[in-house]
Parts: sequence; structure tokens; C-alpha cells
Amino acid sequence: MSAAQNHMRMEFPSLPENVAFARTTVAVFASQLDFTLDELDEIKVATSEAVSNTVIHAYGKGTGTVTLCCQIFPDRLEVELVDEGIGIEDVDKALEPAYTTVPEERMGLGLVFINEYMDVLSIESKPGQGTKVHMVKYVKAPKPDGV
Amino acid sequence: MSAAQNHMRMEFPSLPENVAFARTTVAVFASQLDFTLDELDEIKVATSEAVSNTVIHAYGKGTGTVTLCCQIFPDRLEVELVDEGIGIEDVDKALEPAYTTVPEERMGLGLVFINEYMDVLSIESKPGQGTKVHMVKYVKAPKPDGV
Amino acid sequence: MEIHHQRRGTTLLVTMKGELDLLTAPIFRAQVDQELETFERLSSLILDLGKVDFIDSSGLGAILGRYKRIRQRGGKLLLVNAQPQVQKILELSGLDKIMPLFPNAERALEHL
Amino acid sequence: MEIHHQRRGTTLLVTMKGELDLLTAPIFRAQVDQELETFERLSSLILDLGKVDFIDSSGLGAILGRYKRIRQRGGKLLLVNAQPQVQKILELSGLDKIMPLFPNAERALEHL
Ligand SMILES: Nc1ncnc2c1ncn2[C@@H]1O[C@H](COP(=O)(O)OP(=O)(O)O)[C@@H](O)[C@H]1O
Ligand SMILES: Nc1ncnc2c1ncn2[C@@H]1O[C@H](COP(=O)(O)OP(=O)(O)O)[C@@H](O)[C@H]1O
Repeated sequence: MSAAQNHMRMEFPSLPENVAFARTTVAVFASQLDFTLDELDEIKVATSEAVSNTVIHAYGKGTGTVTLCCQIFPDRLEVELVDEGIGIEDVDKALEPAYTTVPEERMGLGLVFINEYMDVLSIESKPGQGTKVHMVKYVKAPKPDGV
Repeated sequence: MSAAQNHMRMEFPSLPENVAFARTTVAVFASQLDFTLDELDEIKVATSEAVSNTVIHAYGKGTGTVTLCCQIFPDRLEVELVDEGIGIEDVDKALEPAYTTVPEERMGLGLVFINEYMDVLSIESKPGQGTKVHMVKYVKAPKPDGV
Repeated sequence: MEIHHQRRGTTLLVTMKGELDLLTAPIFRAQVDQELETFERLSSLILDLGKVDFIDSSGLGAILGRYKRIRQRGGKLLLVNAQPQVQKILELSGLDKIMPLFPNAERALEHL
Repeated sequence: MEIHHQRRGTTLLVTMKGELDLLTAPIFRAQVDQELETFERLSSLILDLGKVDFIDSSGLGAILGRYKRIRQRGGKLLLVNAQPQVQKILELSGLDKIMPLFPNAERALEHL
């Protein structure tokens, strides 16, 4: 695996106001690559869903720390979102459309949208030990020199 | 001192492409407060100067890690930029207009602009031990409830 | 997020501007529900999404919640003027199947 | 950062769009210097800043560097169309005293 050309790591509390902040930050960072505006919108949706999940699910009614890492490679953006919250019992189930543990409020589509809009989605989670969401988006038309 | 309403901490390498990234990120975070567009522009300039200094001065021709912290208080934004680079011999001198250690290239106005655009600027630095730049910008017209 | 609303007979016309997400969806929800509670004759809702430049599943959830309330009154919820990326998300979620999309409010009103 | 340039007699007219900072200033510098080297008769420079929406001391430094080169040729560097926040920074730096600001390129050309 080649080294990242650029990277950033960010920590913030799981507050609703940081959902827009995080997705905008990731999109600005991602714009170093040759993504189309549509692709940047897709990255924003995926980030928004992953961060929203840390706000709603990870820490119950409380607030905890969210860590967001981005890496720029010549051909792709990698985004990783980590929380130290309650974790997910059954990741396969969580990925099913319309599956949600908060049916009164939520649609169960967050992970579905991430899956649709990013090229790779992998989730590592254990109950009580938090959740790591790893997402990759490839550049469809990479710049010749990574300029 | 009251606790921050919101905060974030970010790390990235001292690369020229991260100057725009950092100033945009700080402005987006700052927009949770009731700053005017002009004030957000001033925050952008100050951040741009402080980050540019880590790219140009802190790590010589090399690259090192920059840590950026922002805190949102009801009445102000605090921004702190830390590098572990060469440090500043004489901080008072560095603050003088037109003082620069790279006269062929630089204007020696970066810290002057920060001083002009932020309400508080304090610099802690020791040669060989890096530099910490702390900046505060007050909200002129705070929102009634911190909403 | 800016929200404007206007009553036209038994229809509530809501225009939103900005980003509809976890932070702003509750504002939308509260404002619409307040109107629906105050004016019981309101039976339909037209949402103009023309200036909504971001929406995610939290935003969709808030729209679906209003749909359910309106359905209880026997009315319709129609969506108007969705931008391409908003339209794509509506299609992905399947919401476009229960809330038809119209190019503008006039066309939606005709459909009620 | 997008840069367009155009020769008008002995004057180089440069239009910039975007943000002029540490990353983009070298692009501006290289492009202007290339023109000045290729066309020795060029003695004046007009910089249209109308679409520059951000500038900091790195951007100013690049402009000052071009000013020095142009002065060596006995010419003038005139600035055109600066937005308020760009104008404020030019004033803070004192650069406005050595490079006069004009509302548009025509007025600047008259002044040469
Ligand atoms: N970071 C997380 N921490 C704990 N549980 C999570 C996390 N992310 C997702 N989940 C679980 O996975 C389920 C499905 O998530 P998602 O598809 O985003 O839908 P929704 O957020 O609408 O419930 C959630 O209801 C929740 O139980
Ligand atoms: N982060 C830093 N690390 C080391 N030296 C610094 C740093 N920031 C500023 N300096 C020193 O202070 C001087 C003045 O800085 P500044 O006013 O920003 O002007 P300039 O960047 O144009 O030199 C610099 O020339 C440099 O010697």
C-alpha cells in the first residue's frame, strides 16, 4: 500500500452541530482530489450519516468523542470514523435497509446511503467497545500527476 | 472560566495545500457563532497566516505535524495552533511589522495581520521546542441564548 | 435552514432553504407541526425543496414523519422542485413512490 | 486559482480568480514572470483582483515581487477592482501606497 499524499485527523464531541461541520470539512479536504461536484455531494452524505450515527446511537443520550481521519491517495479518499460508544450487536443486520434500533425516529437508511455512495464500506464494532466505520471513494478520472 | 460549548482538535502535515483547508475548516466551525461575514474573513486570514508560518518557518524544508484546536464559547472563538518546529528566538521581534527571517520571499506581515484581525494574540515559543499561537476573536453581537 | 410557510385553503405550503439534517430537521418538524396543530383544517402539505442543497436520512425521516401526520388527516404530501442530488436520495429511499415530485407548487396544487 | 493574461501594447493585463495564498501564489508568480521574460517590451502590469476572494500575506508578497520586477523596467503595477476585504489588506500592508487601486482596467490604462 502506498503512503497517503495528505492526511488529517480530527476529534470533536458527538453534537448535532458537528454533523454539518464534519461533512463540510471532509468535502473541503476531499476537493484536493479530482472529484466531481456530484461525488463531493455523495461524500458529504456518507460522512453526514456516519457522524449522525455517532450522535444518535453511539453515546445514548450523552456526548462522547468522535475521531475522524481522512487520507488522500492519488486514486482515492479514505475516511474513517471512530467512536467509543455502545457498539453494534450485529453489523450485518445494521446494514440491512430499514433496520434501525430507534424505529420511532429513524429510517434505518444511514448505512444504506453510505454503502450506495462510497465504493468501500467496512464496519468494525463490538458491543461496549465502540464502532469504526471505514469508507473509501475512488476518483473516477484521476489527475495525470496527482497535481 | 466557563467551559467551551463546542470544540475540535485537528492534526495535519505542514503542507501548502492544508493552508486553505485549515482556514476554511476554522471558518466553518466559527460560523456556529454569530460572526459577520467580514469577521469570518478576518478569522480566515489570521488562520491562514498562522498555518502558513508552520509550513514556511517551523519545519525548514521538511514537513511536520500541525495541531489546530478551536473552542466555541458563548462570546468568543479561541483558536490555537501548535507546531513542534524550530521555534522563535525573539517573539517580540517576530511581532514587529516587516520583520522576517526570510526577507527574499516574505513580507513579515503574517503576525501583524493576526494581531489586527483577532482580539487576542499570544505566542509561546522556545527555540527548538516549537511554537504555540493562541488567538481569540469575540462576537460583537452575541446571540441571546447561544442558540 | 430557513423555513417559510403559507396557508392556501386547506393546504400548507412550506419552503425550505439550506441543509436538512440531524441539526435542522427538528426545526422543520416543530414549525410544520405547530401549524398543523393550530389550523386543524389543513389537510395537505406541499414542500418546496428548491433551495434545499443538502439532505440526508435524518432530513428524510422528518419529511416522512410529516407525511404520516398528513395521511392521518386523509391528505397528501407533495414535494416540489427537488434538486438532482435531493431527488436521487428521495429515489434511493423510495420516498418518491409515496410522495410524488412536481416541478413547481402550481402543478402540485392542481394535483390535490 | 485561475489566471488569465492578455498583452495590450507594453502592458500585461492579468485577471485572477480564486484564492491567492501560499499554495497558489507560486502559480501566479511563475505565470507572470514567464510572460515578462518572453516579452521584454512589457513594462507595465495591471492586476484585476475582482474575482480574488481571499488574499493573505503570501499573496501580497507575490504581488510585491512582481512590482519590484516591473519597477526595474521603469514601469508601473496598477491594481484593479479589489473587493472590500482584499482592499482592506492592501491598506493594512501599505501596498496601496505604492500600487494605486483603480475601479476597472480602462481607468488604470488611462493612468499609465
Ligand atoms: N456508531 C454507532 N454506534 C452504535 N450503533 C450504531 C452506530 N451506527 C449504526 N448503529 C446501529 O445500526 C443501526 C442502523 O444504522 P443506520 O443504517 O445508520 O440507520 P439509523 O441511523 O436510521 O438507525 C442503528 O439503528 C444502530 O442501532
Ligand atoms: N511557527 C513558527 N515557527 C518558527 N518561526 C516562526 C513561526 N511563526 C513565525 N515565525 C518567525 O517569525 C517571523 C515573522 O513572522 P510573520 O510576521 O508571520 O512574517 P513572515 O511569515 O512573512 O516571515 C518569521 O519570519 C519567522 O522567523
